[in-house]
Amino acid sequence: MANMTFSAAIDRAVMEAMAADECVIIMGEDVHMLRSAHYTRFGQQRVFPAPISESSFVGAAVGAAMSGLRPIVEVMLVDFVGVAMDAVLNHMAKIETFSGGKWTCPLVVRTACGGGYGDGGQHEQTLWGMFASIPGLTIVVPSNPADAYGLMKTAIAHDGPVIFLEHKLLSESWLEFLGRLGRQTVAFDVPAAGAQGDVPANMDSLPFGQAIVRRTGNALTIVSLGVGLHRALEAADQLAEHGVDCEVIDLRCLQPLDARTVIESVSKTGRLLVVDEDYKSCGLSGELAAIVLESGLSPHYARVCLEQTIPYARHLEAEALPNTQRIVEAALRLAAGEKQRDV
Amino acid sequence: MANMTFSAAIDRAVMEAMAADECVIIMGEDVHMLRSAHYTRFGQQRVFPAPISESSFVGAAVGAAMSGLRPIVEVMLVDFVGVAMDAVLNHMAKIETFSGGKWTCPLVVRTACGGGYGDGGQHEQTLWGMFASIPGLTIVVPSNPADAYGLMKTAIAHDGPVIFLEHKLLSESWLEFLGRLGRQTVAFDVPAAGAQGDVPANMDSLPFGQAIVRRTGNALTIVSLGVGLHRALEAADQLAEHGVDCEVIDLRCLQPLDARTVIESVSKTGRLLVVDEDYKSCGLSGELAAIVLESGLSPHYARVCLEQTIPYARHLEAEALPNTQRIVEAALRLAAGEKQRDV
Amino acid sequence: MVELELYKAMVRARAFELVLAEFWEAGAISGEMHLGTGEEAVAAGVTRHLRSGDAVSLDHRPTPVLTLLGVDLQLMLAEMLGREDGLCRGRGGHMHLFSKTHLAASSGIVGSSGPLAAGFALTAKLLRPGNIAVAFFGEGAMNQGMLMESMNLAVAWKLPLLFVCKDNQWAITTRSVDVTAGSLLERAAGFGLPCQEVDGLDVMAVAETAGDVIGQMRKNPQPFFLLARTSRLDSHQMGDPMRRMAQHPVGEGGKTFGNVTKHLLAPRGSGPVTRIKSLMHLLALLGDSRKDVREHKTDPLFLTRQQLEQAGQDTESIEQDVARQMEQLVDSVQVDSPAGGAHGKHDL
Amino acid sequence: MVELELYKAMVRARAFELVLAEFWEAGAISGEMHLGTGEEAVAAGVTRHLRSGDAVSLDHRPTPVLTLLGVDLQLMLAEMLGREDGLCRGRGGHMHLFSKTHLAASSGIVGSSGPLAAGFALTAKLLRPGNIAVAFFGEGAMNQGMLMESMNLAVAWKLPLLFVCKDNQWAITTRSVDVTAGSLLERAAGFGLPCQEVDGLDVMAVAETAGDVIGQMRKNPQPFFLLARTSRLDSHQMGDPMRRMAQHPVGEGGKTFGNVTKHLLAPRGSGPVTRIKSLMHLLALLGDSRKDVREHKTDPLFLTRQQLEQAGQDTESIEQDVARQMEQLVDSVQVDSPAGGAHGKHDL
Ligand SMILES: Cc1ncc(C[n+]2csc(CCOP(=O)(O)OP(=O)(O)O)c2C)c(N)n1
Ligand SMILES: Cc1ncc(C[n+]2csc(CCOP(=O)(O)OP(=O)(O)O)c2C)c(N)n1
Ligand SMILES: [Mg+2]
Ligand SMILES: [Mg+2]
Repeated sequence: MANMTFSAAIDRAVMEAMAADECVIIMGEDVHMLRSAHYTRFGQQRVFPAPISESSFVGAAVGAAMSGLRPIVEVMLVDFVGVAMDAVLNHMAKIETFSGGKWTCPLVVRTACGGGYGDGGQHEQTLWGMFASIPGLTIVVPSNPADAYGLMKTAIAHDGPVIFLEHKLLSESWLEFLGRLGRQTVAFDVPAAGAQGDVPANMDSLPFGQAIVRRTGNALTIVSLGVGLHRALEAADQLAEHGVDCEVIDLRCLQPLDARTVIESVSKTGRLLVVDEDYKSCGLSGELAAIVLESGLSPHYARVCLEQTIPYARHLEAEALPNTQRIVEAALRLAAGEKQRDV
Repeated sequence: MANMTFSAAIDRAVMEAMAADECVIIMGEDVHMLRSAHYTRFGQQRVFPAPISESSFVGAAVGAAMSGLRPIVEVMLVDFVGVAMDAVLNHMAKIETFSGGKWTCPLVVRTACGGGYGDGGQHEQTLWGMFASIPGLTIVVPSNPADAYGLMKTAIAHDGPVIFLEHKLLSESWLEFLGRLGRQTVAFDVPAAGAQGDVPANMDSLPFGQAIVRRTGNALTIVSLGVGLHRALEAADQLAEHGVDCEVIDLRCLQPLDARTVIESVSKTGRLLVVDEDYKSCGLSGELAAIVLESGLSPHYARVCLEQTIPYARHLEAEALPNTQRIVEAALRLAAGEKQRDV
Repeated sequence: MVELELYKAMVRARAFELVLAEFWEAGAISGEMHLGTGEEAVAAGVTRHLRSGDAVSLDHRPTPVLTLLGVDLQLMLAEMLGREDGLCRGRGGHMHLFSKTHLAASSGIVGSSGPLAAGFALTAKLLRPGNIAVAFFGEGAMNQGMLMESMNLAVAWKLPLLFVCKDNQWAITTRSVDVTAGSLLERAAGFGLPCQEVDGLDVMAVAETAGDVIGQMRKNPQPFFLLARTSRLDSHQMGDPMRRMAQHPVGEGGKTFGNVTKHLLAPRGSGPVTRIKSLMHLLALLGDSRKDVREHKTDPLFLTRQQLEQAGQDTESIEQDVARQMEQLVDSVQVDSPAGGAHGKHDL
Repeated sequence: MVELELYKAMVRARAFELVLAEFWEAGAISGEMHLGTGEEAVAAGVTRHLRSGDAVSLDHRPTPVLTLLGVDLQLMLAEMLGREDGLCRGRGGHMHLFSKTHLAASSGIVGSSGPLAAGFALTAKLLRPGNIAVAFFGEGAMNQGMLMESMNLAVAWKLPLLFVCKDNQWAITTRSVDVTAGSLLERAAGFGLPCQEVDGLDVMAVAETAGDVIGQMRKNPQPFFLLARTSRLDSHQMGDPMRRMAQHPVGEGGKTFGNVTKHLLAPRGSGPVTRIKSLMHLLALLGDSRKDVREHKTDPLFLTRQQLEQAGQDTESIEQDVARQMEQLVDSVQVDSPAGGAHGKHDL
């Protein structure tokens, strides 16, 4: 058992995978510094600092993966995947189908996402819903060090493309690099249990597609992931004081999505609240609505999502992102509605 | 009143807008040929054939729009927006917010989408759900010539960015250019009422965000758009024979989305079937589920969507895309469930 | 004897293209069909120097190179017929032919062969020293950012990547020179790429240059840019309007211009000079498009055959031999239903 | 007298950057802060020749140019404080400063100033002949596909677009030369762009070249590529590890290397030569990063002041004058709460 930060847990999973398999390589901008430990240990034959050319080096990662390497390709912020979307949408996601299942593409796109440190709307998006809409991709969004470690291990071992999203508010190194930058004068609402925690010594990989119930309750199911999960847990504590007993589910993966855990919980509580830091429209929050409806449930439903381009001003940003207050209010409204109509 | 093809209706709307306002320009690959009529009439000062450089010419359209022009920028197939996604995601959609509402970006991205002619998974996507997830964009998907004409007029006059999706199976010129190519030996399942139709002489623009009920019924609401709408109408005819009386709604826009029309219908029928040619996960079909649940309804729900990378083989393609048979089967299953549980 | 071998390779590649054309015309192959007719000399000249472990990335005209790499023709044809026993189980189709055995992949996204080959080359460098990767693409793709980026990447990372630009001067209906600034060689050289131009209609010239370059790359991993003039004998794609226009100038030409002339005189618009200029441009393009098809001098097969015949070589037996193979290939395939017809069973 | 005016412009730009640094340090400005210190000569030399109707697109260091274009400093500062009365009502922030009045836009996506300016230039050409557009970007951005594409586009479409590459040799922690192949001038020239290199620390040199070039562009719309060496006086961004390392080599250096040395000897990995090579590379980068900050000779302000003083000009009064203006600016702004504190009211 070791206690470590979220970013250290990911770095460790990568480190171990690189030590175990010389086909695992890292490529991306500034990786000699960002992953200086890996760079020192494995050198320039395994860690490739790239030019600011995402569309070609993400595309190159696809080719590298197809021909025998297992690249971890880093796109600093997920927002920048915009310039490399073709490699994601039209190549890595489709190789396996196009080749009739005969050729796979084992790579990990490691990228930082999320807001809450005042960097503005072009640098704080999450975009996981966009990726999850594309068949052929695995989408991972861990909420704590142990999950991050286990899911990164699985991602590197997986024979298909994985988008691994590292939330900046959980990732000490990214938050330090983009938000705090040595200042003592700024504060961020960092979920402590997500940013630092124990990683069991015997832990290896964690299977994809397994959501986990972080808190049990009977009145209402909150489904979330990443930082939103911690906001939801905080809200659940407050809601308990209001007599609303929440069950809180951490999805961990958007694709494959663990519908069963969600359905089981909602069939018990009759109420579903989705807390999603990604854009509201045509995303994860809707997908969960569809999944429960398809399963024959008809819960009371609400969602707390991002509904606009993230504004720069920190007070506006705090309102735009799903915050505890918005979650509590939405949950109270949901709880006030009559209990589930029928199942 | 004039009877014309879907593509001719769009071309006419563009032609009229260009004649009325010299700020309206066209840019894109091969537009001298694809829009040869516009090119002949307005010349090289208004119609700009572009290199195969989508990320720069779509980005240039943003700059052109911000500085006084009203560009219609053509990306041949929506699949190719992958290489220009940054301009869409991080620029055109965000300028208005970033500038505090002081600067707008009046442009139309005109792009062909959709499958059904055997061109494979990198050329037949629709991706409208992906665009609709991005705040700041208007997303238009017409299903017939009159709507296409009216919505294109509105799009060109609109002061923000509009993604205008032209389904290839409705668009005679694209289908001819990509699918038939002069052959008499291939057949496509073209919805006649969508590919050709009357455009009222006095018609001008058609407001965004107005869905329309194409067929009234009491047993089940089918919501669709584009080619899916026609498949749904065909299915509804068959379903009527089975005694299932369907209401069929044509969304026409994904953003803004006319929730009211959908909710009104579903509150009547208690059953919602979404027919969406876009990917199933985290897309429009889920969004509609969320919208009805949010409104307090709890309908029986199902969806017929694209669930995989589109396979090349025409018989596999036909199964992968929402087809009439799949719609009928899903509707029959829905109809067999008990009537709406409560409202 | 090398020449005859190369010629045979070209004849074989051409023959397969023509088989595809036939099936496509018959409606048994769906979608767009971009033939590689006119590129055979480049395909033959380069692939002759490739060996096991080398990787190639291809664009929307993948078949000549795949044919010459030795990918099973029957598997490819079955793939394009959309059959379960096809190369990619009918999932990929003409623009997405993949053979893992040959480390060969294709894509319909213009320019994407650059980044893909950069990845192939990286693997070669790290895991299979001495192997190389080749990216094939058209001159139109030279304007796609990801391809340019990959040129920089290949030089910066010293990748054994051969960029082969097949310059047929056209991108669909666009004369590439009209939208491409500077010269392609200077553009590539601007990335620090060693470059060479070669006559892509002359298979021996291609083979010689490619041999030299690839030999060097195997010893000392670094990229190279080869610019090869080719031709587009069957227009952009089977059955496209310019191809039809070239075949039936009057009928198709008239049809294409009905729309245009109507608007030549429409009120409101540009002045007459601009309009005439546009019209002349369109007419010139349609005229130009007929050249490649009509003139033997742009056909690499014709040129090579001429050279060989002048040298007293027997080319006829090669042609007959390949023709027979193709007949067998066609005979062995039964098409139950055209692509556009009923979507019934597709068995062998 | 032109020199003094230019110097004043530079002093003003620098002063505003330092005001921002102060507010940022105090926690009143959030997120990343990329100062433009070291770029003032380029900003001053180019903007001096711009006039109403010209448009500029900027990267993540937008403030010097905006300051010199005459954008209200108070509005900009208020914007960065996230206030409703800011330039963009607090929605944009430091990397997304927009002034429609000045036709000036910025973006945090590296390379995106190229396409945007191409659009600006197209409008200028069509609607405002004689006007031009300018794209500012760093040498790191030269590897971004969309920027390269826009160079081709600008030449092909004959756009009045001045590309200004501010070559400070760094992209975050990367020496750009390590990942950039060929020479930047040759790369630009490869697109058929007329090019010129200029000492970007010498404001008169920049102003002269820019004046000539822009004058020509107004008469005859076509693009131009200006390569200007600049420096990065405050590292990549305020407070980044390399900046801290430069300021406190021992403390920060030690911290940075704790992690690294631990893995220098870890079992399984590369051989010792490779490891030492990596370590040396990192050490060299950290060492290099201190140069710009410490050496006056890389500071355009210092250099210009020296030149002027040698010519007997009075630079002091300019400095004092600007300093007073900045004090007033700072005084006029009340910061109720730092960006990281309570999200309370933000009134003037
Ligand atoms: C990114 C992208 N943009 C546009 C297209 C449409 N397209 C297909 S082929 C082609 C022309 C390619 O020209 P070139 O690279 O010269 O190859 P050629 O067809 O001449 O062999 C275009 C524009 C595409 N497939 N991908
Ligand atoms: C597309 C994209 N990739 C990566 C980044 C992260 N990033 C921000 S600034 C920067 C370095 C830019 O270098 P350069 O263009 O030389 O400008 P400089 O910072 O040196 O002024 C990088 C990589 C980004 N903002 N956008
Ligand atoms: Mg070409
Ligand atoms: Mg730089």
